[in-house]
Amino acid sequence: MARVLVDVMLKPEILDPQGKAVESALGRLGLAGVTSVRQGKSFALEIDGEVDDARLAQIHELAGSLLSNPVIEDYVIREVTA
Amino acid sequence: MARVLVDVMLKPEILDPQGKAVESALGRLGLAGVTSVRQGKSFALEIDGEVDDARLAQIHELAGSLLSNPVIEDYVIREVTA
Amino acid sequence: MSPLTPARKPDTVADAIAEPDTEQPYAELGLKPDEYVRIREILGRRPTSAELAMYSVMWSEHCSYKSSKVHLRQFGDKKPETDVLLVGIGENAGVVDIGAGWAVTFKVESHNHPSYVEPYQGAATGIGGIVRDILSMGARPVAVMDPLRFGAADHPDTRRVLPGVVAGIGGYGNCLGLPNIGGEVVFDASYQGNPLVNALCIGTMRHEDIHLASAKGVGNLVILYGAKTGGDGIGGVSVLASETFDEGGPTKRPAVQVGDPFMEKLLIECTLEVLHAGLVEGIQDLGGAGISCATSELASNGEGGMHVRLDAVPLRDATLTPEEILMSESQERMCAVVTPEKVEAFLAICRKWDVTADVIGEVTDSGRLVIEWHGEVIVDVPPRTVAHDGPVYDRPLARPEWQDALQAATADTLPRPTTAVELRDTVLTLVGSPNLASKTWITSQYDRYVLGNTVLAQPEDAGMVRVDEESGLGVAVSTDCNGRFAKLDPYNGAKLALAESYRNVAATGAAPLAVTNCLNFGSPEDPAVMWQFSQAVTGLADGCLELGIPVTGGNVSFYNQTGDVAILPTPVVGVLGVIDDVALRTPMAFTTEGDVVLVLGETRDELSGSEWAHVVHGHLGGLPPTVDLGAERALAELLVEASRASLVTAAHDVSDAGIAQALVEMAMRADVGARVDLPVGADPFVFLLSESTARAVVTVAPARLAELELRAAAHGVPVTRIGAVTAAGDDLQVQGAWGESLAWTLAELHATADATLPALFG
Amino acid sequence: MRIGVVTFPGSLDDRDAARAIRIAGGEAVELWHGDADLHGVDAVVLPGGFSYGDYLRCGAIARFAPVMGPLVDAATGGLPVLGICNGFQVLCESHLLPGALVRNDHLHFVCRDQRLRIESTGTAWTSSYAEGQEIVVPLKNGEGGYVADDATIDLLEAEGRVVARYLGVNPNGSRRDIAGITNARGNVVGLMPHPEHAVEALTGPTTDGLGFFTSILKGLVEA
Ligand SMILES: Nc1ncnc2c1ncn2[C@@H]1O[C@H](COP(=O)(O)OP(=O)(O)O)[C@@H](O)[C@H]1O
Ligand SMILES: [Mg+2]
Repeated sequence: MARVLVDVMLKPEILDPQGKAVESALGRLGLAGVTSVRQGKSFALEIDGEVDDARLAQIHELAGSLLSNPVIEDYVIREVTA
Repeated sequence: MARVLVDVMLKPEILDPQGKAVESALGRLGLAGVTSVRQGKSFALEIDGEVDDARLAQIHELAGSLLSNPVIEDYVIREVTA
Repeated sequence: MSPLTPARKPDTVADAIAEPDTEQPYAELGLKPDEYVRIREILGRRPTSAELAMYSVMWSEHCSYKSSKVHLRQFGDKKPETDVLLVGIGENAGVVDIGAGWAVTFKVESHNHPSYVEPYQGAATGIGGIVRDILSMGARPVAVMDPLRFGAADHPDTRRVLPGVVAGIGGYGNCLGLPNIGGEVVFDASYQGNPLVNALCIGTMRHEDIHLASAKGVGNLVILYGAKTGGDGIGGVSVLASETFDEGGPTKRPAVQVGDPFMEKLLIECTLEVLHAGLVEGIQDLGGAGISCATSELASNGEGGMHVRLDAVPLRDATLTPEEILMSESQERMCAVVTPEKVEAFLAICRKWDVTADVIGEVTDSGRLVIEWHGEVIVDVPPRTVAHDGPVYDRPLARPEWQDALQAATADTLPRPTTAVELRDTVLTLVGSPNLASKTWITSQYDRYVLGNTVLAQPEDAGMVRVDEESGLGVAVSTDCNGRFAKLDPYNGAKLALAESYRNVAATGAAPLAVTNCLNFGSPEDPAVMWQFSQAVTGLADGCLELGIPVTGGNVSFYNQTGDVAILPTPVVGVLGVIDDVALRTPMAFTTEGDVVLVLGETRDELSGSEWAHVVHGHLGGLPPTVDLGAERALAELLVEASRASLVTAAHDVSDAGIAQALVEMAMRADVGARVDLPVGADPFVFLLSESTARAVVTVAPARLAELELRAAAHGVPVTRIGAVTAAGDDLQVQGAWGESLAWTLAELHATADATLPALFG
Repeated sequence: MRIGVVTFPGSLDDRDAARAIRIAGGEAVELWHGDADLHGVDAVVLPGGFSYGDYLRCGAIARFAPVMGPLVDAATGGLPVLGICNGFQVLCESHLLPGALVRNDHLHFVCRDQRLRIESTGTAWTSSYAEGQEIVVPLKNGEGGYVADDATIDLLEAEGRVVARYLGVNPNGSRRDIAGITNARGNVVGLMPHPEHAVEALTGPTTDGLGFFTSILKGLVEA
């Protein structure tokens, strides 16, 4: 029983309207000094059995195709816990 | 110049259609043994100056009201780096 | 990143003079050697890297129309006598007078290649771009439409592209608050590596609110407002739309442009407020070629000069080079020319809407567009040479050698159904085929109600919106093109697209008034494609002259091909019609039991290029149906007259899959059946499935039948009584097919028509 | 009778709500999100749209707009408030109504003519309907799935605070087909479908939506 956390973030050069909206809202609500907010997605996968290298390679493959859109997003596999 | 990471997840009892969709897609694409997928949001805040306790309290306040809706979501402040 | 030197120190005009022999990456920027030489001639020196950036995007096919200009001239040369045109070709969009002091502007543009690279954002920013074009005329955008073409419905990549494109159009348009009132969805293998995403927007305004893109008044200030400029889409549209994709997909992948529909909504409200407050001398949207396009077009359309401080442009990414800032296609930006004393009021309104706005320059009469970067001059050019005097190519054209063989291989020899049972199954097969099946899976993702003026929307023949809530004055728009017809005969194919669009508008009761178009073709460097293009433009120009409706604007999209295989030539034609009172519109549904069902127009044995040949036999050959614009005009006049007199209870144009499909759609619309008796002597198959033009099916109350027949006779429109509307829930019956009768239950028609798209994409 | 319609940045159906109020015989008053003043209106409509782009969560940012301060106080004090679609989401985010609205279960935006049953005529906005009356009005949303914990929903049902329910298809996965709810007092109503788009035969599928606006006007006259 393993747990895999994948974070997906817009590439730095890509406009992030959501982050922008949150940024100005935080400002209006009195949080001073916020210079940038980027909003991303996270996926928590529960997987039966253990995640060996083959499995991990497969997950990387899918994180780079299904979970993220390589044209505008980057992903990182933040955590793999047995 | 500090960096704060906030993760927002749907409460476990709330249905997550996006997670469900990803779960079945992963299955179709041949990733075996996935028992559950939950999709969440993450916010990366860049803040001028340092995040002292007062600042952090303020961020907690906003994470629990603006960044997440306590009726359906939980949040964690995953990381604060100077 | 762009191949431009991201040097800290910019390449100034002084440098260009001092170091004349510096190697320049003009080829990487898509400029041909002779084009580079011409730039050097114009300037009398080598261009700076910033100047090179501007010329390269503005002289790209997409922005300069270098391959199409010589042909597009015909739209002007053959313009019919008309007094409805308030603003013609050459501005961001044409403007048409619809009476009572109201004006309408409409235009269709392509976003084909970006939508293949990133379907959601490509399609979304396509909507955003055309909406800004309409806004920049001073109009309030009131509706959008989306003519779409994809590869084979069951191809895996169509499953990637279509849902993304639809979600993008909906995601942007819905958030903007513009009703989607129609469009097209066509599947054909030729679009596999090159889907077509065209977007049309309609805007309305009072005559006095019309604005133009010109920088008038020396000393007036140039204000850039809207989104900050980022590194996204550098050379995006212009470069991407100006090259062919290879088998492997796009060769260049410029950073994709991401749309921010919320910002665009603020931009709309903010822009209309500054315009109505009388604060604006000239206005221009930023689309392809970004600041390069806006500054050079504004300058050359005005006093002829402009001085810009590029470092005053608010940036999202501080590391951008001046070249990148000039080329960036960041979305949701506009440029306005404002007299100095009104600047504060202008900025105040921008603050109210939370829209960033900065003065970036001023209008001069120097005849030069001068751009500074932190005090150093990096651009000093005659603006016309950038905006309007780009290269013009009269490219070689040649009728493809396969054209004769294609036209010789008619559909006449294809086996046809010969029994009632076969005919029944054939019709059902067509009803469920992707091109004819219900598009609800797509259109239910679009808001058609917002703004509260939508009178007709998909699946009606044309979208119709109310313009004046007091008088009920409204407009209807339809877009059409049968690419298979255009392949068989590009000249008549373009006329057929015009005829169908014209007929669809008239069917709703609106009088056709003006035309826009989006000409989607393969590579202009292929003489066969160039021949198709010139034929289509000539056909469309001739057709518009015959019908007496002017072309008001449009867009050309070339390089729509994979490797050296071009798409079907696809001249999408949009026709706009006006109706004095939308309450008199004619919907398409059967409604009233006992109403007489009539066919207007003449049915001939015309099945080459038909939906039947395509779906049942996978066949494309022969000549398309004959075009008779005189008959189209007579039919349209009759349909408009009938709506004015509330004479018909329903009308539906006959096109793909003929009368059979028309009857099926009229029955399914409100779930009311009909009983049809095939005319004696008519071949059942030909009568039901021929695609002869200039036809419509209408229903009329028995009491008014004679009146309709009289008016039809007056217009010389043949009328055939074929049956009567039956009760809600009844079958659609056809009697007299080789002595037998056939019927389809509404349930089975729905089951067949409604299942196809969800099964493929749901 | 003066009924305010709030415009947030990104509000889209505000003009349509105002039109519906006028057709019902009331006077529509424009209220601006940045103006913390209700200008003495007798009732308020929070219209549909994508306030602040509906980025983050629908209604999450609008909830903090200056106008919401006085509005929340007034609503708590009994001022009739109708939140339509995005307005419903704002009311939930402001905790004037329980529960929340989440992404449609099928993950698509959906625009359709929706059959509804009016479950409660005891509110300020539904009094001119008949108990159990079936109506058809447009529905258009991407995040219209109503969710709340069982206890909350049971309470809503028990107290007759479910105002409208979807009939036929459940278009977004709302729990127990809930299309609209009200607060304990019955003055605040949240509704996912759009009655303001069913007030003219020419532009709507029906005129069934008019009842929401005639209800409030009738109520105000009698009050
Ligand atoms: N196929 C066409 N038919 C008529 N006018 C066209 C066509 N293609 C382009 N035009 C006109 O040429 C001008 C420039 O086109 P375009 O670059 O698409 O405008 P914009 O830069 O505003 O998008 C516009 O007035 C447009 O209407
Ligand atoms: Mg333009």
